Amino acid sequence: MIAQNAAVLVVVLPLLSAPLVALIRNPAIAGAAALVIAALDAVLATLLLCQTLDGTVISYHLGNWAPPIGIEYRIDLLAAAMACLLSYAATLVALFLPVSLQGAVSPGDRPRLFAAFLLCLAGLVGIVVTGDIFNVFVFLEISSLSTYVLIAMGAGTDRRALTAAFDYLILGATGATFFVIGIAFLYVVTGTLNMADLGERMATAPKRAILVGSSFIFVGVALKAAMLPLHRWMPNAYAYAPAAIGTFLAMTATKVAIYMLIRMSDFVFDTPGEIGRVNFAALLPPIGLAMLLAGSVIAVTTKDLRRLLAYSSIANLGLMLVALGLGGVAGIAAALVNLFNHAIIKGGMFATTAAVLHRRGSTRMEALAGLSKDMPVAFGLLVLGGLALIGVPLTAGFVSKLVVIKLAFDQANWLVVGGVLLTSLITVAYIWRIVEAGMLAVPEKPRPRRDLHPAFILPAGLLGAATLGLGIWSEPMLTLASRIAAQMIGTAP
Amino acid sequence: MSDLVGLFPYWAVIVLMMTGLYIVIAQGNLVKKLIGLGIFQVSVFVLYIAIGVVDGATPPILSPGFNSYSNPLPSVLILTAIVVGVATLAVGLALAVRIRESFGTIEEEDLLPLTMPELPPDGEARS
Amino acid sequence: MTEALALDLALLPPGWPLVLAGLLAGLLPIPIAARNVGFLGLLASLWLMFMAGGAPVLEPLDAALAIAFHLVAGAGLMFAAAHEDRIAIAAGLVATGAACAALASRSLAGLMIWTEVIAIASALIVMAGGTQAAIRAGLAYLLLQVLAGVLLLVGIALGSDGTVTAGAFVLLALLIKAAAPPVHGWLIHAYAAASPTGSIFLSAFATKVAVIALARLFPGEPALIWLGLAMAVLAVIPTLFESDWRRLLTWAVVSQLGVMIAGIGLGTAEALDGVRLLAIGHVVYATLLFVVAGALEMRGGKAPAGLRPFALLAALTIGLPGLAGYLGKAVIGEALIDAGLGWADIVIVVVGAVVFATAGLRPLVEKFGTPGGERLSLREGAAALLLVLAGLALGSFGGALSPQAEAAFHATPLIVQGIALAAAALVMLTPVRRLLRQRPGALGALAVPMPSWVIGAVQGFGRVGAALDAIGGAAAGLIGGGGRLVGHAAVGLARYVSIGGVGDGVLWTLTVLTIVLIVSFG
Amino acid sequence: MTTADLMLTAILLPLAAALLIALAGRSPNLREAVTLAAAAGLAFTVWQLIAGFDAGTAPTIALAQILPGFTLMLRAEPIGLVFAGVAAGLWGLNSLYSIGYMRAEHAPRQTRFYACFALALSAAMAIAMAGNLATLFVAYEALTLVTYPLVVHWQTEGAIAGARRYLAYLLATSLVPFLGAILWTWSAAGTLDFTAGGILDGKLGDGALTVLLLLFAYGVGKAALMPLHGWLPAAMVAPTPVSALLHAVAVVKAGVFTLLKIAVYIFGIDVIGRGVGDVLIVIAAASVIAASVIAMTRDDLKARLAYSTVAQLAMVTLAVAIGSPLAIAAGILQLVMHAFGKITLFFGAGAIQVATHKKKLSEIAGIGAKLPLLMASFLVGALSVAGLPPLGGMWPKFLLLEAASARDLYLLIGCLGLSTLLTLGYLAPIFITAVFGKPGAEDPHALPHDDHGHGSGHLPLLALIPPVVTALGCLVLFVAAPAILRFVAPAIGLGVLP
Repeated sequence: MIAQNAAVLVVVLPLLSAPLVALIRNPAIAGAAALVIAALDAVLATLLLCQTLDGTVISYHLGNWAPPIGIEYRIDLLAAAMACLLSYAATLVALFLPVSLQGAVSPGDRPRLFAAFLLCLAGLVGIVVTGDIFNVFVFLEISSLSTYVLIAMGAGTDRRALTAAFDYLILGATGATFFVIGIAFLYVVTGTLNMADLGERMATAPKRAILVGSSFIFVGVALKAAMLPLHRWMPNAYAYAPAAIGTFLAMTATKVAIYMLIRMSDFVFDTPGEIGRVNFAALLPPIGLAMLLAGSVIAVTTKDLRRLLAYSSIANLGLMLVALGLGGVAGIAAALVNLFNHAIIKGGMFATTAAVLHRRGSTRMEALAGLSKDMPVAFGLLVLGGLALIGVPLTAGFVSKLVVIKLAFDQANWLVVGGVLLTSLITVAYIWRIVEAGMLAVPEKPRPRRDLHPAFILPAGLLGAATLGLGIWSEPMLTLASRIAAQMIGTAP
Repeated sequence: MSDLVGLFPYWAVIVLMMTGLYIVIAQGNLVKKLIGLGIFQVSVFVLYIAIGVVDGATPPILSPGFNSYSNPLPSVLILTAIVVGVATLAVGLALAVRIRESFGTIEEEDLLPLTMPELPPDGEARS
Repeated sequence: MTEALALDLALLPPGWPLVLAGLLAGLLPIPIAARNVGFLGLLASLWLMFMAGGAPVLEPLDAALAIAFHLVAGAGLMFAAAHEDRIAIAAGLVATGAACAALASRSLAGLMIWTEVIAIASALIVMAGGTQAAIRAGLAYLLLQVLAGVLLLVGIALGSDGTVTAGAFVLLALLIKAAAPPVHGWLIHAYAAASPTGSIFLSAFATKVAVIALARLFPGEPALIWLGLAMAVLAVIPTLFESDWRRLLTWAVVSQLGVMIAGIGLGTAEALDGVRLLAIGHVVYATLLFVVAGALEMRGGKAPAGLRPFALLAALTIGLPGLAGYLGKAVIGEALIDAGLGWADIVIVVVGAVVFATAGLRPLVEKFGTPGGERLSLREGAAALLLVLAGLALGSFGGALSPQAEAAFHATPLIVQGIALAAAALVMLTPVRRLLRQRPGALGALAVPMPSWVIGAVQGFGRVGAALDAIGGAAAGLIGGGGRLVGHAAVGLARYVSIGGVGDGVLWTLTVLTIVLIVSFG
Repeated sequence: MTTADLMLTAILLPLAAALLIALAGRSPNLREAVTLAAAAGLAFTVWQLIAGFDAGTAPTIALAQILPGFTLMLRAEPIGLVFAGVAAGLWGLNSLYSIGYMRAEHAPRQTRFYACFALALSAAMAIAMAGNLATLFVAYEALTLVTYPLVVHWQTEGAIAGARRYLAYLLATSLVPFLGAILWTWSAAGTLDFTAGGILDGKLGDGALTVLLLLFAYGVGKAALMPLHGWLPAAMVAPTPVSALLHAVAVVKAGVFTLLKIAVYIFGIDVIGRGVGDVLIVIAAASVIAASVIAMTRDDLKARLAYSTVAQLAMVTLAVAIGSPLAIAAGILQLVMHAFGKITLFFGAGAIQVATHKKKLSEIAGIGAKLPLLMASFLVGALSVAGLPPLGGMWPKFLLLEAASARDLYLLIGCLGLSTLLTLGYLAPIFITAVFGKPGAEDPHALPHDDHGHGSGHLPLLALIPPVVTALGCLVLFVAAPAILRFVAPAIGLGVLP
């Protein structure tokens, strides 16, 4: 029974359990409950992945209303993979969330934080799972609202979390509203909200309305994906949120937006030059390269490690958009490889940063002095993640960079080749700031050797191992991505 | 002229949307920004309702003797959108209160220098 | 070439015990042991070369020259007294061994390798002089010799695919090594700057190997006759005015080399044998003169009692028939006459006489005025005696070495030589010699190229390097500055887009919307 | 042990040693013993590989597949084995020297030093035995990263700045031009495997091939071709044993070795020979002369040796660019000879610094008298680097001359001759000032009575033996050069030499 209803349970479980967790008085129990629920969710997601691995698409009709009237949960390989990513990330973060909150959030507020955390997870998984475009908007709002609350909870260590949350709220709400306007236009000319159905009807629908609708949707999603001019909210959100939440956001928030771009790419934005669709090939590579450059350049000048990682995430998002812009099965596959690899690499680095913050109370560059002596494992993981971001061979980063450049070479797109290679130099610059701050700077007073808190070891270690493992044996990741891409393009409705 | 009258709701949407966005962009006070945001979201509600209207049809409540009803779906969607709008407003106002407590002001010009990224972190640390 | 070289290396060259001895002598800190090791090396090398049976590696004349090298090395070892001569002894032994190996090598490549070893060892001997001038002369010597080595290398490389220019390169290289003008200056400065012991070693093999190589490779080049004669005459003039005995002797060495080159230029069998005989003779009497001059110089010009007879014998060995110097020159003279170049023979005889007068007689008369130097040590006496006996042996038994030698004992050459020697004696032993005013370093300007030129040329490149470095630095600064500028601009732009009020964010959203619409509509 | 096992042990042995060294951090003697044992083991393994090598049965070991077509693969071939032999052979000596040097200088963090050294050797072995350009690139990057802690060893302000430049140059050149060139080759030729005769012939036009060759020449930053040579002088901030590693044992050797392999197995020698390499000939020749000339202006001994290395490496690039089997043979020999010659010079410079704490040419007048054996080996090293006959260094220069004359490049012959003189111009003064110079000409208190008071002219034996051994190596190599030629000839199209 569980197996058939896994599609809806994966959303309902965290959604319903969130209020219950909020009611628990004792923060420790609430933390444990959050971990259990996240873990269960991960199991459900894995179940879904197994069912869809062989290409079958699960279609779950909410309330037995048949599509296109009723809301349909369509789970293909992409949805299942994303659900796994989200729930695994949540589980890993839940492992060290309680420990990481000590000294940052007052015990009384913690149960509510765990509830918001579960709500956010439910919203994100909902976006990934649903097949109805308005339903995407609803889940988008659920996850966004809970994210604003989570970020605001960072006020314990840095009061700027409040303004960061407020800015994100204004921009997020505007973006969501743009998204809804877009849906309105599409609904008016096609009469349906089911994404699969929408794809078929758009071919025959009047072009201009479709184009305006697509543009509105693109801007809405672009804001959520922190595309260049609209990325203003992201660095503050990642840097001032509680460290564990920052880790969760880094692994999931913008990734879901990229998922939305991919999901709607076959009906809202399509092959270049076709009237009525947003011209991906013309838009995304330039924006992507600009993000690569801007993100890397500012990362070199930031004073705080978490802001540095945030801007580095902008750069990596740019790489995904470039891949998406190159288009075709290979383009989407490359984007997906980048998406999953970057989630793992950046997740590992943020988790390690959380551990450092837990021990040292600050993640400013000066505070990292002497890290290689008293927290060698943490320093090692940071360096490993850094090397992956640079794209040094035998790390996952190398694979993701290589896939994009090879694709650009095959399409003889020299702008992308040159851009990606040159910006990886700037990456070297800001990664080596971390190494020099950690290894070479001399601390005022030598600290006793107290490495990562045990709670952090499993998540950070696991992600670090994945960074290395996927770098050496990248075959599973590549086949998954190419199979998803083939399913996307091949069976587009 | 007649279609101008017919398009009246859409003009209203555009006017509301622009005023809402203008308030968000131009106003420095955080609460006023939230109000602007509310107006912007209301414009979307009007847009959806306007789409659903069928000339000469009765509101979509089943009642004998009427056979043409205007489209119920946009109205239903907007119910959800209204709930979302209210929730966003609530969270926004709560944040505004907390910012007022922490920073002592909710004017953006005063807040900007206090929240520059270069400043060292100083939180309301609670054990 | 690699095959010939491989063959050469297959069997150990004759001089290897000497080279080994030299290396050991150089590295052992105690001077006494260095000399004994040297003697051991000498004996072993001689025994190996002649007594160990097996086909003699060298033909008779070359063997004689090898023996002469060994004698000189022996004299050098005996003469060397003080501790700081250790480098000179070691390098001298290595150079002597290398010279014998060079004589034995069949391939041009083998010759090149061993001449380079001689060059390096000789440079070390010169620098062992210790004075700043010695170092500069040594470095200039090394640079010129290496230049010659490189030209030789190029010649061999070109030669391997048979182009005609290969021969020119090889000839040029050997002429540089044989101190032919206009590149003879290095020899003057090097021998003058070296320590007395060093000069003994240097006088033997440095140029002789080059001359023998020329004789083997380029017999009968007409241009060499003129070059040789010019070199002989040009080099003998400064000897008239030079007062410092050692510099005078170096000029004499260069003029005798000229005679040999002239002989090679003639190219007939008689001339070539004459060249080899003169080479052997010159090795002996030049070294004898350097020993006597060295002994005098060691005592600050105050002549010890026992030195004057050796000085007399040294002077006689230069030209007296029956002693070392006369035989080779006479044979070359006869060869020239047979080839119809009678006047050239006269030139050679006159040059010989002038050398006899200036290098032998005049110092004998003028330099031994102030007695009182501490007694001639047994070792110095033995060294001089060894060389005198060698000269005597060569003079009398020279005929056995080559059939051509008996030409020297015909009536005409003997008479002509007698008259020339008498005239020279007449000039030098009477006050007429005072007409030729002497001063140290006379006509020094002729000793071109000066060490400062050679080193200056190489250091000139250093200045080019400094300029290049400056340009490189400036370019790097420029690029760096430009890079920083672009960096700051990029950061400024990126911060402008990223930091600011939320209103700007919404404004940006609208701008993006318009851009997307335009691009999609376009 | 089959060839495959030998190859794997060659790579894994130093790796295991690094681990053991890290663990044995507490007791220095045990740690040093591990290094020396590993060095001996590696030398023995590589020797067995060379002795037992037979082109026909050379196995290929597939390790991992990063991307379809971009796989990690090992394959032994003559040029690789020569490089492996040099690196393995000199590691032992370098370790001996390091022990002497680091203890005399009371250096901190020696465990990290020896561990990174071992890792560097493992990376060098992997480069030597790479079966395709992908594996070579991976090992090449590993070598860069592993040598960074060595260069930044003293962790002073100067060391950090120098190491930063070192890393910036090497990562910048390898991440942009080198990776770009590899991917371009992969995309054009479809494969990255090293195959005799090259894989690019006919795949790209001659113009594109010339650009690709330049991309490779500048991409392989470790070959230090001017003007991207800045990292070599900057790396002089490292302790001398590291400079010896950089210059002679592994790093720059890996650079020029990569160029040789690319020339022989990716482009194909005759493809370069038909004019693709001409631009590179001009650049390399100019680089030889310019680097030698700048070397003369440097007062600091190690900086002077650094520029000398830039010049000598440019000769290998020259050999690659001439593109004839003879030239490639010259390149391989230069790789070997320069390793032995230059490591002797660095050992000498380091020993002078240990004994007299002097680094500048102007300061070392007259110290030679107390260190005769060291000075003799320094002289031998200098003459070998200059390429004078009694020493191994003569062979590569001579073969280069022969290759140049075969292609009638007379200007090049002039350059090579001039470079020999220039090399003497900047190396001879060091020997002459040290041995014949008058001490006390500048600083009144003559021979260095340095402040630590542990005596002047005192040189630990461990720091004296290696230079002497490598100097003898130069002499032996003079005779052994034809043997190396015979070993490498079949692989580079020279047929079987007698």
